[in-house]
Formats: sequence, structure tokens, C-alpha cells
Amino acid sequence: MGSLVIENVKKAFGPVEVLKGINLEVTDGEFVVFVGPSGCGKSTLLRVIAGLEDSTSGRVVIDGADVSATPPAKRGIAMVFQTYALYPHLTVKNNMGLGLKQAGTPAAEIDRRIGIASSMLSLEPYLERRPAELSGGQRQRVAIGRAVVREPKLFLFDEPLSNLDAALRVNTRLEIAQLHRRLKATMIYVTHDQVEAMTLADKIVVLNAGRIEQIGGPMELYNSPANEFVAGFIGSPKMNFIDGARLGETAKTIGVRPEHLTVDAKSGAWKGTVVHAEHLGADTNLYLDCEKAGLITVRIFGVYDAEPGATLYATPEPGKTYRFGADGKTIK
Amino acid sequence: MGSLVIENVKKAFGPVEVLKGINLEVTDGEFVVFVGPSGCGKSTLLRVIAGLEDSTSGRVVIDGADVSATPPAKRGIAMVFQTYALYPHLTVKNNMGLGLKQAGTPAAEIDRRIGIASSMLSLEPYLERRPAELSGGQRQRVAIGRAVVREPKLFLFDEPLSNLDAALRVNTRLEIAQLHRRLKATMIYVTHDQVEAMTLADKIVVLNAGRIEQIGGPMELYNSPANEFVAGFIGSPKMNFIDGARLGETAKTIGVRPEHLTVDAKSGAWKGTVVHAEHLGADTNLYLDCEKAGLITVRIFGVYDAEPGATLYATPEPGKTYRFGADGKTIK
Amino acid sequence: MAARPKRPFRWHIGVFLAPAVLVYTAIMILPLAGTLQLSLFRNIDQQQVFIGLENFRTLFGDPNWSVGFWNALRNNVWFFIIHMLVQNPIGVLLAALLSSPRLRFAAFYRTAIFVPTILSFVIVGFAWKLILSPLWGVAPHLMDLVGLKSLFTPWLGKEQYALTALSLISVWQFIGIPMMLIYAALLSIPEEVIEAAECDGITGMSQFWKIKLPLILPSIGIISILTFVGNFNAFDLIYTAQGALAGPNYSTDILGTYLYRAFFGFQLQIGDPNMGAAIATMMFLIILGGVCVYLFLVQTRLRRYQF
Amino acid sequence: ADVTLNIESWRGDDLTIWKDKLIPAFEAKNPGIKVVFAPSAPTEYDAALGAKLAAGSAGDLITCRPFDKSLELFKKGNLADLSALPGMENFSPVAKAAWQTDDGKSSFCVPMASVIHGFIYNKDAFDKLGIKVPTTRDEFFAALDKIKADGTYIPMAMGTKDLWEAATMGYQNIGPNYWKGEEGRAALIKGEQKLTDKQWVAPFEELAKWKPYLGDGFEAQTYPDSQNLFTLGRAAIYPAGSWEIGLFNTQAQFKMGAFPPPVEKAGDTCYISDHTDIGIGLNAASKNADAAKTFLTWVASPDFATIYANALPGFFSLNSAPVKMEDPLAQEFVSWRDKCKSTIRSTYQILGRGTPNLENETWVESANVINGTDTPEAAAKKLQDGLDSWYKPGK
Amino acid sequence: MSLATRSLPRTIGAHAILLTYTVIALFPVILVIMNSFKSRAGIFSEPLTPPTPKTFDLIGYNTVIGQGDFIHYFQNSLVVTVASLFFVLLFGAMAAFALSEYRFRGNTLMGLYLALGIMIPIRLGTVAILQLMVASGLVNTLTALILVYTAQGLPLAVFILSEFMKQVSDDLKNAGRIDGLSEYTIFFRLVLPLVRPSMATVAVFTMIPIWNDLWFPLILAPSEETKTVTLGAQLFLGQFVTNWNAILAALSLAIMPVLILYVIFSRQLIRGITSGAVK
Ligand SMILES: Nc1ncnc2c1ncn2[C@@H]1O[C@H](COP(=O)(O)OP(=O)(O)OP(=O)(O)O)[C@@H](O)[C@H]1O
Ligand SMILES: Nc1ncnc2c1ncn2[C@@H]1O[C@H](COP(=O)(O)OP(=O)(O)OP(=O)(O)O)[C@@H](O)[C@H]1O
Ligand SMILES: [Mg+2]
Ligand SMILES: [Mg+2]
Repeated sequence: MGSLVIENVKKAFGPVEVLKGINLEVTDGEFVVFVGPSGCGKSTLLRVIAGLEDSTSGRVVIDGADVSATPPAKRGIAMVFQTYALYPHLTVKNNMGLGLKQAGTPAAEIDRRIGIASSMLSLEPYLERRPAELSGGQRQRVAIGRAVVREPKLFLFDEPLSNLDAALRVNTRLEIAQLHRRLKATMIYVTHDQVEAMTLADKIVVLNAGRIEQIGGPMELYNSPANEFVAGFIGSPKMNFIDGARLGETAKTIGVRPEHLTVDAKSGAWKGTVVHAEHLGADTNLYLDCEKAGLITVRIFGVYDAEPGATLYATPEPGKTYRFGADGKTIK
Repeated sequence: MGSLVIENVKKAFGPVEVLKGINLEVTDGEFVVFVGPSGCGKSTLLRVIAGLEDSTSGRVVIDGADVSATPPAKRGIAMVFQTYALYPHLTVKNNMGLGLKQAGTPAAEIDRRIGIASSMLSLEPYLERRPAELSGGQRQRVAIGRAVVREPKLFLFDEPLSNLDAALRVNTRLEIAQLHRRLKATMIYVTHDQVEAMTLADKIVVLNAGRIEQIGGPMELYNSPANEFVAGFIGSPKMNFIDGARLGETAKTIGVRPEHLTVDAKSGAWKGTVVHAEHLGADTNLYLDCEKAGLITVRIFGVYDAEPGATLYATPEPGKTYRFGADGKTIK
Repeated sequence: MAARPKRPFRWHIGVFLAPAVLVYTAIMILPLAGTLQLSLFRNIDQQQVFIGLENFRTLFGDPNWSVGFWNALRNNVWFFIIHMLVQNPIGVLLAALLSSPRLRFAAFYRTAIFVPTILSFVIVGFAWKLILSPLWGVAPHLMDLVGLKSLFTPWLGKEQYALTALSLISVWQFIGIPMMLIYAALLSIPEEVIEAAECDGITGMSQFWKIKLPLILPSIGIISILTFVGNFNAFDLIYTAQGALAGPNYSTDILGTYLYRAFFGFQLQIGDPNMGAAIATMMFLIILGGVCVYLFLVQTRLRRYQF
Repeated sequence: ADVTLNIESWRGDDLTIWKDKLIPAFEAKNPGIKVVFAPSAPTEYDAALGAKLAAGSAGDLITCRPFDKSLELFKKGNLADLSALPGMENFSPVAKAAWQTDDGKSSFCVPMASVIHGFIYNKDAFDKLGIKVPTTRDEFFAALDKIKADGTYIPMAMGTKDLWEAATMGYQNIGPNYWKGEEGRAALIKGEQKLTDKQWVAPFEELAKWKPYLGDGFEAQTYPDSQNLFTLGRAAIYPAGSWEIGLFNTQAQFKMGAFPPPVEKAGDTCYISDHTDIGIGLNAASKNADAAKTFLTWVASPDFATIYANALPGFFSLNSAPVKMEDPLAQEFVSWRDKCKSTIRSTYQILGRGTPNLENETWVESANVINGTDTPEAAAKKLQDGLDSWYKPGK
Repeated sequence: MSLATRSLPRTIGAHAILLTYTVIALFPVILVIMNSFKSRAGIFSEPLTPPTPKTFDLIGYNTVIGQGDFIHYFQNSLVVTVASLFFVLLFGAMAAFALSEYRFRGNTLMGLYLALGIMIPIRLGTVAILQLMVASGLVNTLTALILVYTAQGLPLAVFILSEFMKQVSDDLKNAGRIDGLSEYTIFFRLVLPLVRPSMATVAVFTMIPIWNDLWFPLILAPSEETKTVTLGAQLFLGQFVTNWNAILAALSLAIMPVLILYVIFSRQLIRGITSGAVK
């Protein structure tokens, strides 16, 4: 219960092809995160899975059954919409409870589940409000709560935490992880947040322009990206790409993550000038303009004082550079 | 042009008091970021500044003039709504151009500015689409573009990047910073993203439950939070708070940021067991259950292998602990 | 605290209201007010003489007037009840069906169902008289086909049936109006909300009851009050189908026809604008009462949702 | 410049006759005057005319309903006094009575035509069934029985849906034989008789007996239905007004005849309703009064009478000068003027001016009586009660 | 929405109900149109059958075409209807916007005032209206009709439109305000396009009584030059003789233009705006 197979799914809106042949297998109970640039088709794919959108071709199989003709209600899913899509006329409580009531769940059970969900999402004070009287983050939490109370076999989350503050986001993320463990439900989760993707996922699917670029575990993607796109997309600040020719390498492009560069005032591989320094508290991002490597980003743990204009030497950690061919593929 | 003074602004929705007396001065050309938990009143404050919501009491002064009676259109502001509020019947291009057209800007100039904004936001391929045909992130970018083309003296951004992917977010953030420099406009920016807050802000305003907790520069807040709330809110993962009594300290609570803890397998201040490890690629978060300090988070740069159940010793960096009194205030 | 500056006068409100208010006042309100005030006068020797509420006393005190008035009012209430019970639910049902996504031939159905509404009363009256006429046999013939011929009676000519039959004809004619309004309202419900309901397992009828209906409630309020107003003002259908005397034996007389006879006269009866105006005033007050109940009690309580 | 005269009328039926015959005839004789005949729907006429007169946009010439409707207009000053109009002398006092003040001093419309009631029958049907034209009531009902027994034809084509058929072609058609025409009518106005008197209830009693002879569902049968029923040959007898002649001539494919309302016993005096129905007057506010008077004088002339009566068989001239008519059926109707006594409809003069309106109530009650929803006595009582409520004879 | 959201039985059910009602709605109309092509005997002896060679007869249409300038009448009707419609929609929407958008003193009373017109038949004001037109020399002009119909249509339009305008998202209008749009631009560029479905609805409701009205053309503009179709058609309604052939033909002809207008307006409904503006 909860397995999902997507076979060669394509979707076009008129002439615009948005999904260009997606193949994916999700086993029961897996936590799959979709990441990809804005507009790459993540929401569309979720909507196809949910049955809200017909795919132009291809099949979606849930629990071994082709669901093309199964209405969303019968697919045993719950979805958190990117646009929330709350029922404007119902209170928070009823927004969450409506689906259960429809399914004939006893009132006591409904109350219990709403209680759990609303405490998990810190929504208790707002149970009697209507969506129009909530803040953006509160609405988003109601949308999550509405999906969570239904305890389906398959969850579809479309950027569910984007409007929450850091603390709440961490909490909610942990709650979702716990929910996943408790219900053993399959979860498909779209996010733009690297931390969420890395911490929650059993498997990350990197989408780009309607195609899957790579599927793999979080650290797998981080450590062995299949191509330049994935390498650049996973990790923030993004990987530095340096023209191989400039470094005298055979590969078309050489990649080094900002966190795999060390700086030294006196000596190092690449000499550069500090262009800008971003102080994030826990770390510092330095933007260096290097003679050899061009503009690169260096991420340093902790506070690091560097005045723009200062000269610094950056050195890649040995064994932590990536090599990409002319086709963008990683050269092993 | 562009200075803003908020004097004792209060706002209640019926019996619910949402803003409880806000006082704030923003000088011309400043970049101010509002942060605070979901539902604390950030959007409401922006709407009061914009003139969309009447404050229950208090005044808003823009450029020295009380604007209580000035309609939003005359306040010389541009705003990005948390709900986007795009015009559904207009194409992306017209969504951006409508305000300029109204102002009588020549068509060529309108085109030029739309060109700049759309290339800055990577919206060129979508100029002729309507909002319904865009993805969430694309819509959000249109909302930004609509504000940006107008080049007003005061920008109000309500979580403008929440639905963008990491790469685009970094880009757009840089573009906004550039815009700020180029236009020398005042910007007020609501965000839940720590990186955005830290990198963009001249001044961060931390709001909580309708009150201002602290105002200050990014590193000032990070280094010297005025109270427990701010200390916990700035920085992610959040600061570890440890009961002072357990550590034999006089202060009620002792705070240590996760990045200010070092771990060692053999010795250290607090002995603990690894509960869970989060591998984010560039860093690793360890959750330790310590005998003395309780459950704490440790942030380690780079990849760190630690099996749950292993025993580790955590040691706070000297001079990097915070002490809070019973009232939550920082003890200097 | 310093006093807040005063909000500048909002001229645009005036500009928005002015054209409508001017045209409407000059061409509708003033003439009608002029007419209604006739109710306080009586024509004595070709002179309009002020007599206060005397006409109303006549209307309610003189059985020659009051019997007709109460009869018309009673009939009108029945006329209204039928519309509320038949026209509006069917209209809502049709709109709900029509608005289902990707329904084939929706445009055809919509147009077809609306066709009766665009017909003039002359055609409606003629067509239904023809159909229901026992002589030409359309209705008896059709009923014969389904084996119900024995149930046929000349409905329009029987006191006990005529009003109901006419109400149903009127329903037939005007069903397009609630249908269109509700249809427009249903179309404005955001698709995502419906999609969310689909995912939540709220489909079909329960989706209609629990999601759509509450969202279109304001429109239902509007059609109810429009039906009320329309019915208590109705005139033409009865007039073309049953004549000004609203036969048989005044059984189809409603306020509109009653007013018409009094105001404009009929056959040998000479129009009496003064009594007519008194009746019109009463009608006006009845409708105004209804509209006020709606505006001040119902409308303010209806929740509206912005999409 | 030419003067243009507009005629207000409810007689849309006559549009072609005016256009093709009457107006050319007039304009030929009166160069410089143009006439436009502008009819409106009969049901709207009175209301529309009233509004136009009040606002001053009505036409120069106004077609007059008989009695109070026009009298009211005259009293309001909308109709000009035509007592002195050249040509008025062509009409008998009886003819003019419908458009005069109660005291008979002023006339305000030129009488144009009257209509006569009776029964038109399908001659072919009568021949086929071997029925003789009835002259007494017994014969009349015997004939109806025979037709009914045969079953080919509906005995009598009349419906009660439109109400006025029952009153005008029923009650007012057969009534004069009971209340003795003018005698009864005058007595009623004077208050010497009541509608509850035997001679006024009796016509209702006869009407009540008609019911079985009417077609199926006659309650919902409209006036055009009745016309069609008869002219399409499905009914044998049609209680008629003479105005039907023109239409029936063009529509019926069989031979027709007519008989006056049967009397009780052979040899009784017969009474017919010969009702002054239509006149034409001058809008007092007309700017072309002189031209209009010229026109009215022409309407009062025998010339007009001849054209009009022949163009509209069944609308009989009220002009004293005899008019020669071509139509046999029309001749049949008009011939009754010689053997029977004429009267006008009982509810029109004086009695039709109050509320409740006696004429309108008679429509409703006649239909009720035929439908069987009111007994003749109850119907008569309602009418009398209504009349009593406002009409105080002798005062 | 997707195919899967539709269930077959439900679709069949919907079609069954709609089809049934369509038959009910169209049957009388088809009866009328069918019979307009038949002879009088054909109409009344077999009203149910379509015209057969025996009963087929264009006499009705011939009479209509021969009697008066019907093309011209059509033109008048069209001008009057379209012009009145334009003003009703424009003025009505403007007033509705003022009422629904702004809180000002007397707002509700103004709403009530503007609704008074639907509570009294405007016919009762005929004399005063006619006097007004006589005084301003507008009798027998189409302008008079347009004015009256504009006034007559306004109350309903304001009533309906203000309800629908309340549903337009405040955030959207506010976004416009912040964008520096004037209230007028907000009305014309934002609100009007968004309430287009209800505008279409109101247009249809307004159009029908105007097109079918007999009374005001009769009173205000009965002249040959200004006659409307309905007024032209009433020629065939006589006192004792009704020319059913001609009436049916004239009215069948008169259905067409309104039907076309209706189809035009109802398309606006479909092209109504899909949501997506507001998150
Ligand atoms: N119309 C309203 N009626 C009642 N309460 C409201 C209304 N609008 C907002 N609130 C409440 O006011 C508080 C502040 O809302 P606001 O939108 O300003 O929050 P916020 O700081 O922007 O939060 P978020 O980060 O979630 O967007 C919230 O708790 C919300 O529930
Ligand atoms: N109705 C539509 N018509 C045409 N194009 C559409 C339509 N809906 C979406 N698109 C396009 O399809 C692409 C994928 O959209 P989708 O919403 O799946 O993106 P996404 O990956 O969810 O992006 P985001 O992270 O910004 O939400 C986008 O480029 C969008 O412009
Ligand atoms: Mg998306
Ligand atoms: Mg907010």
C-alpha cells in the first residue's frame, strides 16, 4: 500500500511540453523529495499523480493498479497545494475535518486527529478562524493539517513549508518526518529548501525542464552528482564551475563546492581579491575574483573577517573537485 | 525621499490585537528586514505602511508627512504581496506594465523597464502568459517584477522569494541588493530565510506577537541578542538553551549556538549520546543527548560520520555562550 | 497623539454614482413618485383633491376593493411559492450540472434552456395556450403517448388549476435567470478549491452541498430576492394568457393585474389613477419590506468570499 | 404645406381597409390633407391613448369606444364637442346616444358602426343532419341535441376562457328576448328592475344549459379557438357578433347562415342586440382641428358609410341614409332590424361606470355560470350586489 | 480538471437531466417556429406535425415582409437594445462599484434607493415620462426609448453587479492601488474584466425585456421611422381577428437577433477568468 510507479509520463499544455517523459518508481513507505528549478514541472507532476491533471501520455500506477481512470478521491492520497486551496467558507477546524467527515469517521476520532494535527502545527488558537483571518504561514499550516489528518497511504506535499519561519520550519519538518515513521505512508515532497531535501529524503529526484536529471540518496547526490546541473543545483551556495582550459585540465569544466575551498592570506592554489563578504553568523561566504579561476565563492565556517579588496589564496581540498565533460556529464 | 517613521502603531482585528505598539525609524535608502514567527504581524505592519489597512492608533510618517489620509496610490510605494495578487486577466507583461501605463510613462520606457525586470527574474519566456498558466515560483517572480519596474522610493516585499529554488533565490537576492544600490530606494523586506535576512539587511527588526523584540544590524543580532527570543530566532539550527541550574550557573538559562560547539570522541565538557545525525552535505547536524546539558544540537562543518548511539563529548567554545535571566533578557 | 489628517473628499465615489443616479432619478424615480403621490388624492369633478389616506381606507375597508386585493395578494404568494420551490431549485440544479468541468454540449444546453427566457410573452402565451388547449390536442396527445391521457384537464380554464399552471409556465419561461446567475457564480469558484475537495474525497453531491453551495449562497440570496420582486411585480404573462380579468373568476389575479385594471381601467371600467396609485403603493411597500428584510437582515449576514 | 392627420385606433384589423380604400377616397376629395391610420393593439389602446392624451402627444383623430370610456375623455376635455359638426344630422338620436353626455346636449364622436348579435351556423352541417333553422328555444335545443347525438360536429363553438365570449355572445346575445330589449334596459337604469329579477336571471339559466353542447375543455377554449373550431368546420353553431362575417367569409369552406336568438314561443316579439360600437372623435388638443373636422364630416357622410360597411361586412352603418350591402350574410343580419326590436347591451350605458364594473363582472359571472361554478341566481345576486354598492338610481 | 474526476454514471445522469430539460425548454419554441411555416388550417388542425407539403405555407412571412418595413424595425430594435444595454452596463457597473467598494455614509441607503426601481412597474410613470419627452422634444426618437430603458435596467444591474463585485479580491484591487492606479483605472482595467461573467448575465437580463417591450415603443415612439419589431408585430394582433400566421412569423423572426445577442454574451461567461491570481 502506497507504492507508486510513473511510466514515461508526458504532459503538454497546448504547445508547451512541461513533462517530457518521466519514469520513476517509489516503493511503499519511501520519502521522495522532488527538487528542481522554478517552473521545471514539479507541481505538474504532483497534479498528475493526484489525478487532477491528465497526462498527455504514459501511466501512473499506484499499488500495482493503473489509476488513469481513478478519480483523485479514490486514489487514497492527500495533497498540500502550493496555493493552499483552503475552503474559504470553513473554519480551520472544518477545513481539516471535512474530508474525514465525508469518509464517515466518527466525530470523536475526527476531533482527536484535528487535535493532534493542530498541536503539531501550533494551530490551536486559530481553530475557529476562517482562512481570510489567517496569516500566510498560518494558512499554509492549515493546508498541511488538512492533508495530515486524513492519514492516507500517499502524501503529496507541494512546498509545504515555504512560508514558515525557521524555527517553525524545523519543527514542522521534524513532525513530518515523525509522521512518516508513524504512518509508514509514502510521501512525495516538493521543496526548494536544501536542508529539507537533505534531511527528509530517502531519495531525491532532481527535475529540470520536464526531465529527471538524477535520482539518488541525499549524500549520493551531494557527493556524486551525475552531471553539472545536479552538481550545481544541490548545495548552497552553489558549486563553483571553472573553465577546465584555464586550469590546464582536460575536462571541460572543473567544479569545486564553496565549502571545499580553504583560504589563506599568504599562499594557496588560486590567488584572488575579495569582492564581497556575506556574514551569516554561523558561516561566512567570500566572493573571490581569482586570476586563474575567475569569480568563485568560498564558504567558511564561523565568522571570518575579510575586507573587500584584500588578497587571499583559495585552495580546493584534495579529492573534492569534480570534473565535467563537454556534454555536462560527470567524468569519473 | 523614502524615509519612514512608525509611531506607536497598533492594530486590532476585532478583539484580536495584532500589532501592540510598534515604533520604528527607517532612514532614507535603508534596507530593513522584518523577521518573526509566523503570525506575528509582519504582513499586517507592511499593509499598514502601505495604507491598505488602517491602524487602530498611531501614525505612519513617510518623508516627514503623516500619511494616514494619503491613499496607497499616492504614497509612492511598491509592494510584493505574500499572496502575489496578480491581475488574473492580464498577461505577465501587462501585469508589470499597468502601473507605469497609468503613470503615463512612455511606451518605450515601459518596454525597457519590463525588459530589465524580466531578464533579471528570468521571466522572458513567459511575458505573454497569464498568471494561471504559470508555476508558483513564476507567479512570485511576476509579483516581484511588478513592484520592481515602478522604481518607487519605498519598496515593501512580503516574503518575495519563498517559492524560488535555491539558485534562483540567490540570484534574485543579489539582484534586489543591486537594485537597492542603484535606486537608492528604501526597502522593507519580510522573510523567513535567515540567509536573506543576514545578507540583505542594513537593519533587522525582530517581531514577536505584535511587538518589536530587537532592532539591529545582522551580526549585532547574531552576536548580541537582547533576549532569549531573539537569540533563539536568529540562527539555524537554533541556539541550544540549557537550564543554568543543571550547569551550576547563576543565570536562569545558558545559550550556546550549535556552531559554537565542538565534538570529540574522547573528552570534552558534556558527555552525550548521538540521537540523530542530519547530513546536509556542507555540514552535519548532530543531536546529542547529554547527561548534563540535555538534548543539544551541534553543527559541524563538512561531513561527519556519527552513528546514532555513539558517545561523543561536546564542548562550547570559550566566550561564545550566552546567559539569560529569569525575564529572558540577556545578562551582559 | 496628533490628530490624524482628514481624508480628502472622495470625488470618485460621486463620479461613479452620478450617471446612474441622474438618469434613474429623472426618468424613473420622479415619474413614479409623481404617480404614487396620486394615492393621496382623489379626482372630484376633474380636480385632484387631497384626501389623505382615504384611498387606502377604501382599498381595505370597501369589500369591492379589499376582496380583490386580498385575493390578488393570496394568489401572488402562491405564485411566488411555486417559483421558489420549483424555479430556483431546478435552476440551481441545471446550473450545477452545466458547470461540471468538460461537459460536452454545455453551450448547447445552456442556450437551449435559456431560449424560453428570451421569448416575448406573446409567444409564450400563444405556445402554451396551444399546447394546453384541449381542442388542438398537443397536451392530450403527448399525455396519451405516456398513457396519462385520463389526467388531462383544461388546466388554464379551471379555477383550481389555472394559477398553478400559469406559475409553472412562468417557471418554464424564467428558469434561465436563476440558471445564468448561479452558473456565473459557480464559474467564479477557484478551480483549486474544487481540486482540493476532489483530493479530500468530497465529490459529486456532497461537493455541491458542502463546498459549492456555501460559496454561492450570496447569489442564491440574490435570485431569491429577484424572484420575490419579479413575482410581486409580475403582470405580462397573466395578462397575455388570461386577459386583464385574470380568469377564470379572478383565480389567476395577482397584484400586477389587479393594479393594471385599477390604474389603466379595462373594457368599460375606467382607469382610476388614484386608487391605482394606492394599490401600487401597497405593492411597493410589500416589495420594499421584502427587499429591506433581505438587505438588512439576510445580506449583511451572508458571508462573501473573495476569489 | 400638407396637413397630416393621425388616427388613433384599436382596430388593427382595419389597417388595409383604411390604407387601400378609405384614405385614398378621402384624400382624392380633399387635397392638402394627408391621413395616417395608426392602430395599436386593442388591449393596449385605452391605456396608451390615455397616456398620450395626458401628455399631449396623441393623434388628431381618436376612435371612440361607446359610452363612458369616451364620455370620460370628453369630460376631461380631451375630446372636442362635435354637436355642431356638419354631418351630425345624418345620425338618429339613438345612433348618437353612445357618444353624448347623459343629458344628450353635446355629442363628441361621429358614430361609425354598430354590431348585431345572433347565431351563425354551418349550413352544410344543418343540411346533412336535416336540421331546420330554429326559431324557438325548444327548436334550438332540439337542434343542439340532434347535433350532439350525431357526434360529427361539436354542437356549439364557444369557450369561457376569454370570459367576454360568454358575456357578449352569450348573455347579451340571448338576453334581450328575456328582458324585452330597451324596455328592460331602461327599467334597470331607472332602478325599477333588478338583475335578480326573473327576466334577468333567465338568460343565465339558459346559458347554464349550454354547457353540454360546448366542446371538450371549453373552459380553456379561447376566442380564436372558437373561431377556428367553427371555420374549420368542426362545430355547427357559433354564437356570434356580426363582426365575424368578414373573417368567416374568407376562412370557412362551407356555406353559412345566420339566425337571431330564438324566442320562447313562435310568434313572440324578438329582440336583438344592435350595439353601437365604434365612433370617431376629435382630439381637443389637435393643431389641425379644421382639417380634422373636414375629415369627420366626411366620415359622417353616406359615402364613407357605404365604403366602410361594404369593406367591413358586419359593421353596420349608423347613418340614417340606407346603405346598400353586397354580403348576403350581412344582409341577413341587418334584415333582423326590420322584424325584431333593437337594443344595445344592457351594461354599457350608465351602469358601466362604477366599481365594481358591471360589464366586467358580467363577463366573469357569465363564464362562471357556463362553467357551472356559480348558479344563475348566485351570479345574478353578485351582479346586483355589486351594482347596488355604487349605483343609486334616481339620484 | 482531469478526466478521472468525472464518473461515467454521473456524466450520463447529467446529460439525461439536461437533455430532458432541453426538450421541455425547446418543445414549445419549436412548435411556434414550426407552425410559423404552416397555413392557418395546418396550424390548428395538426399543430404537432412539422410542415408537410400540404400544410407548408409562407403566408405568414409574406405578410410580415409585405406589411411595413421590417428590416427597418429590426434595425430600430437593435439600436435601442444595444445602446440601452451599453448604458445600463456602464452606469450600472459604475454605481455598483461605488456601492460595493467604498464605505461611505448612506451607502446602504443609496443601494436601497437604486433598488426602488425594481419595486414599482415603470409603466405607472408613463404619463410623467411621456410629458418629459414631449417637453424635451424627444417623442418619436429612439433616444427617448434608450433613456427609458437605461433607467429601467439600472436598478437590477446595480443590484446584481454589486453583489458580484463584492467577490473581487481586495488584495487584487489593493495591488492596483499600490501600483498607483486611479480608482477609475481599477474599475475599468481590473474590476470590470473580472466581473465579466456577471456583466454578461446582467446584459442578458436587461436585453430581453427591452427587446420584447411593447408599451414604451407604443407610447414614446410609435412613428413609422422609430417603430420596433415588437411594435411592428402587434399590427397582426387584431380586435377580433388575429393573424396567427403573421404573428408567428414575425415573432419567430424576432427571436433570432436576441438569440444571437444572447449567444454573444454567454460566450463571455465561458471566457470568464480562471483563478490563479491570488495564492
Ligand atoms: N482579518 C483578520 N481577522 C483576524 N485576525 C487576523 C486577520 N488577519 C490577520 N489576522 C491575524 O493577525 C496575525 C498577524 O497576521 P500577519 O498576516 O500580519 O502575520 P505574518 O507575520 O505576516 O505571518 P506569516 O509569516 O505567517 O505571513 C495572525 O495571527 C493572524 O491570524
Ligand atoms: N495552464 C498552463 N498553461 C501553460 N503552461 C503552464 C500551465 N501550467 C503550468 N505551465 C507551465 O508549466 C511549467 C511547469 O509548471 P509547474 O507548476 O509544474 O512548475 P513547478 O516545478 O511547480 O515550479 P515552481 O517551483 O515555480 O512551483 C511552467 O513553466 C509553467 O509555466
Ligand atoms: Mg510548483
Ligand atoms: Mg505574512
